[in-house]
Amino acid sequence: MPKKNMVAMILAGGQGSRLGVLTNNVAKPAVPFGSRYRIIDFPLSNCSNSGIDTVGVLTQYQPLDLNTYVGTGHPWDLDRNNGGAFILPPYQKIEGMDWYKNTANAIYQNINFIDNFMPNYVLILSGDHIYKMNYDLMLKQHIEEKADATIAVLEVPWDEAPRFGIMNTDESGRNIIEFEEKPAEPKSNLASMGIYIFTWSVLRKELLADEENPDSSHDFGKDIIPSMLSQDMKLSAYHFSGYWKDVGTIRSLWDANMDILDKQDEINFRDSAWRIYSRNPVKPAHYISSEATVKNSCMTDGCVVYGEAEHTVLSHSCVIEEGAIVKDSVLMPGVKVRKGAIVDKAIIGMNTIIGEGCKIGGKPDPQNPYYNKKLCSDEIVVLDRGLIIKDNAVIPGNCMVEHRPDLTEGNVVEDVVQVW
Amino acid sequence: MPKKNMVAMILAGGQGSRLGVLTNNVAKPAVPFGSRYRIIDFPLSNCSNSGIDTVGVLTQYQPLDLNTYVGTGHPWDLDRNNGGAFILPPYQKIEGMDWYKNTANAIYQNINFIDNFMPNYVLILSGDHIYKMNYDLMLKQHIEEKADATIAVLEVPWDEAPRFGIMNTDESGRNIIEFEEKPAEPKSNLASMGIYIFTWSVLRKELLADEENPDSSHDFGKDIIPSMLSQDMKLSAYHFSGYWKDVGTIRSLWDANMDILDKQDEINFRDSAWRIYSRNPVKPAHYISSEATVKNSCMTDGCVVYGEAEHTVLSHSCVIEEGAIVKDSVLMPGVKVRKGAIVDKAIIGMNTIIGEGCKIGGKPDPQNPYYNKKLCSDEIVVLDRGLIIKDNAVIPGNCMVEHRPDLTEGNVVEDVVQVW
Amino acid sequence: MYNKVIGLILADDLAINLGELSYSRGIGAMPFGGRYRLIDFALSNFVNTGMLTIGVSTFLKYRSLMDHLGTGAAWDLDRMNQGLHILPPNYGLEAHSGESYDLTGLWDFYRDFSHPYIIISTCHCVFNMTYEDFIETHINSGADMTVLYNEDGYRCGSPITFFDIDENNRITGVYYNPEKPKSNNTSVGTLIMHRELFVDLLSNMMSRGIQDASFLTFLRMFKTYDIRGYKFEGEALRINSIQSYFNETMRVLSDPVRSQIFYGEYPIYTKVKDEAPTYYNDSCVVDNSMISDGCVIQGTVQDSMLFRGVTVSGQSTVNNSILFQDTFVSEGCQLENVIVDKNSVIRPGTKLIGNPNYPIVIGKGVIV
Amino acid sequence: MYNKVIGLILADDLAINLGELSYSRGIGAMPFGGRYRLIDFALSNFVNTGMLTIGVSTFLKYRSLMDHLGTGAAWDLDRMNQGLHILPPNYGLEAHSGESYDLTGLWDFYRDFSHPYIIISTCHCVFNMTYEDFIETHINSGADMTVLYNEDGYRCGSPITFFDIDENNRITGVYYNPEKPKSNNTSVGTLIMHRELFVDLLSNMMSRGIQDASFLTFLRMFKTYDIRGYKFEGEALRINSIQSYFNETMRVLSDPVRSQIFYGEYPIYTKVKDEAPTYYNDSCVVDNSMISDGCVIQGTVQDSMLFRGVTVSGQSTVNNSILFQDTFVSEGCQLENVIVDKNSVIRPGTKLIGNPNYPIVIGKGVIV
Repeated sequence: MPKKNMVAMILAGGQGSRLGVLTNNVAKPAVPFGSRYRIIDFPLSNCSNSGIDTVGVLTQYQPLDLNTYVGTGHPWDLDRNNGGAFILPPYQKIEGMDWYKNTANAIYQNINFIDNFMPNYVLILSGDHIYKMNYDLMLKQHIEEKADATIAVLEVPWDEAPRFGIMNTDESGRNIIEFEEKPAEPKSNLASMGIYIFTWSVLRKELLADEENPDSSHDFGKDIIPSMLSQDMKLSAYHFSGYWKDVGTIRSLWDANMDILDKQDEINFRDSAWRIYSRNPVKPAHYISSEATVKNSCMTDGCVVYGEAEHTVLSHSCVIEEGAIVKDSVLMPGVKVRKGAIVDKAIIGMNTIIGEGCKIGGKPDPQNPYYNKKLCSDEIVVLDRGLIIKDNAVIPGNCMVEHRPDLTEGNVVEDVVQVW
Repeated sequence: MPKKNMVAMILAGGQGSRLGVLTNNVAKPAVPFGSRYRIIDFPLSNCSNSGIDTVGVLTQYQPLDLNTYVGTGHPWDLDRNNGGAFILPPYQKIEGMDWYKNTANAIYQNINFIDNFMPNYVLILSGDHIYKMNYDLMLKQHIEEKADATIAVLEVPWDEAPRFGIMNTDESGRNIIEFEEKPAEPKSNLASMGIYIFTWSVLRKELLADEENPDSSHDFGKDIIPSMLSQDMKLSAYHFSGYWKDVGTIRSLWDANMDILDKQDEINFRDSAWRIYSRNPVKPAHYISSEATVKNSCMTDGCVVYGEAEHTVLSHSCVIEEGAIVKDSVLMPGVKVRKGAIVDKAIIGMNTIIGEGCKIGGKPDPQNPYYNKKLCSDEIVVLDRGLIIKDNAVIPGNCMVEHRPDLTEGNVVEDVVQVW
Repeated sequence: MYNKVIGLILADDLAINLGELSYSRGIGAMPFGGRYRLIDFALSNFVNTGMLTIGVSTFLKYRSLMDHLGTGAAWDLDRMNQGLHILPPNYGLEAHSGESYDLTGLWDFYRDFSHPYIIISTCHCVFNMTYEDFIETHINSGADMTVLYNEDGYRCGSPITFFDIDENNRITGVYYNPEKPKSNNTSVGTLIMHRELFVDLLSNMMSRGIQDASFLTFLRMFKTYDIRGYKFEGEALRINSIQSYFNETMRVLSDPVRSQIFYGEYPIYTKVKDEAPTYYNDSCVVDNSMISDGCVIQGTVQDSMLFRGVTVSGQSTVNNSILFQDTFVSEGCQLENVIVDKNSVIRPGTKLIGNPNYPIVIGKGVIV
Repeated sequence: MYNKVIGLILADDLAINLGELSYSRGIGAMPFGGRYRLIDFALSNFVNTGMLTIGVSTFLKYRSLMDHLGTGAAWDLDRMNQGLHILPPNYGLEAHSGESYDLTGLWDFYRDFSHPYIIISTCHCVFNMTYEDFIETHINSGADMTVLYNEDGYRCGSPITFFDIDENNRITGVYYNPEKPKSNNTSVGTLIMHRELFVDLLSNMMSRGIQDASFLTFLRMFKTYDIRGYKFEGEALRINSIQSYFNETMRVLSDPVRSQIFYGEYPIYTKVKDEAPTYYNDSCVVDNSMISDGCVIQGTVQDSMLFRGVTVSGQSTVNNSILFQDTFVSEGCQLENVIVDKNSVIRPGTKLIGNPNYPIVIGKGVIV
């Protein structure tokens, strides 16, 4: 294998439990997003556009969809003879076997993989952020600053800072002197974006030491970065100022989808200099009938609209039948909304069918068997993939619906269909 | 995903411990074989030639080489849009996580994968056999016989039968009535080749039942087949008569390599109607100098021979320097034999360098620190990959050499080099 | 079918003139239906029948076709032994002008396969079907060739081929652009015969110095060979002039034609390109239109077909029109009965109103 | 280099005549060195320099070249935006004969990229180098063009181009096949210039009705433009006749030429084919030969180059010869100073003895 200057490792993560039923059967990075994409399209496209051609995707949770989706990386131009996209599951070694215990441990278990490319630098990414970033510029700063690690940071509103990992810098704003995880009283509003460049020789040593440390939780933010700070290593802050969103919760996933309608100029999928690539099936151009109304919405191939779509994101092959109204919602691929149904502020999983006359959304009802305050907020309804919802069913806001054969009263699911 | 008539599942297995150092860093199916191939080329090429275009490769031990080697399956024409080659590691599900416990359990954990293709039949293969077989003919018999399972069997010499899983049939020779694992007094000499076709609906039920059975070891031979027999299901024997070799031991791996020199007509790599495909790097044509002698040997691109090769299999990029003699040996890719060294009956791992004047092989010496009677027999020497053997080192027969920093006296390894 | 029937697509046709639209492309590479090229339909019908070895014969401006087809991966035809083969004319041979299919090249390619049958398909008929029953019928009939036809004759413009068919489905007459057609039976541009017969026919033509062969050449052999007709019952769109290109596009917008062509049991494959999703703003109005990915719709679009990346700005109206890839319609325009080739820009306030029987054609990359 | 320098390979050359060997292929598709085609060397030099956008201009019998290059995956050039582009002549244009590089097509292709430099390479010189220093030197010199040369002039046959070079490395004279060359400096068929200059030169030629351009066309501009020479110090094999093809193959068998060409710092890429390993039996004798995969050696092979799948049966001797893919040498043959094109069969007991200065050439698929 030829030497690479920088190798990227995407932490595609374990179960994204805060997305509830949406990650029952798929890893979070494989969740559909923004009409034509999946979440992992963003880091993969960023890598490709930044000239990084060797990308490891670390995954151990429900990897089938993700594996199939990433494949050899062809859609992102990552099917290279020397390098390319690699799916890296945990595996048995001669010394035994181990699941990935945490972010740093996952990289630790793949030291051999990285060593094969003899890189100078390693880029660590998350698989659940929506943003466009040129990692090559970040690397330039890393080299210029002769840093041991460079961490991408974003200015967040001061009142939101306590929700993030905060980087405190010296007066230059470039040198990180302290890291605080979700500080109650933040000293800075520079949030870590979970994007790291490490000089590989430095990180390699840190990972070996961290693995030996019985008190470590083997996390980049909680263990590796503080350890490097304590050794007075040079940690540089790379300031990023574009659109960035963590889509780890139902609310933030809904927000980010709506942003592609409301903040088009910020996300800008039409920038031919920084395209977001994706793998999509061949479907006919979408069709909008004479009776249909489409406002402030986006859709892609294979959709057919006879009803009304307003402020809604439709993925491929969605159908809205006559008289149906879909508002403020996200339809994942293949969703069908039957005649006269009303869908208001919902995220609907792949291939789910909403029966005729259904009423989805609206004022929450804590008595509803599907009511789920823990994961759903702001009246957002979430439906699992592959459900057939009974005609005229009513599902109020803040419900999360999955197939529950135990329910007799209030069960709105007629049947389930196979999805791939 | 479109429906497939038959899906193949290759059990690429756990650690092939009987191959010792040869599988320290790679899964057994990824071990180089026969100059241009890796073991897994045989089941993959058989699938491709039999018209099977959907193949799952189940692996949990050191999968990196294997993953990289199989990739999307392009060399075997298995990079299909609907179907193709899939690497299937164990993974976390919402109910928890589990390593593959045994052959049947590995298939059990991938029931969803198989269901996606809605196959009528499933073909179960091992990743460690050298043979050429048309699975389509086997399927035809399975369908004609209306069998629940069809098992490929091979007539072995009666005195070897106690080493195999033996299928006892009725007088027609086609219906299996009993299975005996390594019987001391075999009633038949029909050995199971570890190749099964199951009607998927039948196997699916059996796997679910087997998983519930706390006494089961979740093995096809030990549990699934006996269970099906006990239920009076129809198990058909498919008689195979070509070349077939299990390469699970050092001795059998050496034998099979020598067979490609001595039994060329039986293995026949030149049959254009049944090609064995492989993934190979681009190297120049090999070169044989004026001083060289090459007898009853085979080699491939990138080799350079100044010395002597007799009854030897050279993989790509091997070098035999002036005055060196290599006999009855298997050189894996990139092996270099320096000036004046003598190599007699050895299997040498990738990129290992034999120093000048070394003497490898010959009469065993049980006092030698590398002497390994458990795995090595018949005076075969095995060297790990990536070793640099000291000049003039002597390594007698039945030794297995790996990097052992603990050895002071008798240590023949000067250094190790990175291999990929 | 994969080892039983081999395919041949005739990607060009000098008889079909699409004016400005065919300046830079042959008929096979002609965009159609928002995101396809005409060849996609012929190719997908083959692939959906399970045929894996397909030759594409070309002679006209085939670079855009080569770019489109690539290795055939989009059709799952990037195979080791089988797969897609582009057969450009062999200009090295002095005998060949490059103005027609290269018979030597075809003969060379097809003689070495072992498939017993060959289906030859042109590109100018758009339909969605699989050929199992067609093949079966041909084999059972014992005929030398079988040709696909339907009864759309009277509604189609020229160039067009009519047949007389007797009660045994045998072709008894072939008429090319007849003034007064005697029947309504017209070819759908697809026929099947023994591969060996095809190779023999080519060899025979070459030996007589004939360098020019078209689909019609084979049909005209009806006196020597037993050629049967097989009636195709579905919708077929015949593209043989700008007017028919326009009419058939309008017809495919509405059901049942739209569903039959695009949403049949099997998909029509084409090369997928990366585009953003199409965005509809608050004030847009869209009626009975097919719209591809990457568009931005701020104005009014009615009864129209929009290809990838088209922008229709505010206060603009697009009616009964076909806009190719990356057309930019500025603000305050009015387009009616217009076909705009790709990369063109319609300047603010432009009014272009054609007649449905004489649509206006705007060339590639033009600024109007 | 990937966004700094774009590549152009001129895959054909009407001036080079390899007789029977070039009957079915242009110079770029000519097999060389056991498993390569000549174009592999030009292409690999580009790829090893890190260039990712490469056009291959062709006009002669390019089907075998297209088959060989495919999507460019073997060279890792199957890229989305960059990658390998085959540029066959645009026969749709009346102006173009198909007998030379299509200037309109080249102009059309190269004007839209943003790479500041272009390297133009022919295919008939075999060498293994990367162009970093060549590019650097060109940029620093401020010259309009820089051309690669070495001092092999006196030992090379024609067609050949000689230069006069002054003390500033500037080209002051260009001579094509001169009777009495005044210097030993000869072109290695590779030059660099600004991409914009290249596009301007093409545009200028086209406007003057010139449809024909070759590598030499640019060198001959040395009076108008500042053209410098860059001396290549390594081994370069010049293939411009059957004799030189034979001689250079013999030369590449031995070190140091073999190591420099095939075992340089970077590999020469080519399309990999599936073959069995080569088998040597008990009685074979092999001396100073390069042998590819899939061969069976039972006889004697000396000072020879064997391509893939060659069989040399027992009691046969092959000396100083080049056997192309799948040559079958039966028992008891004697071959000396022979070039056998692919798929040929040498019948038992055949004796073919050429002269090292006039090797015998056996055509493709012949049974002797």
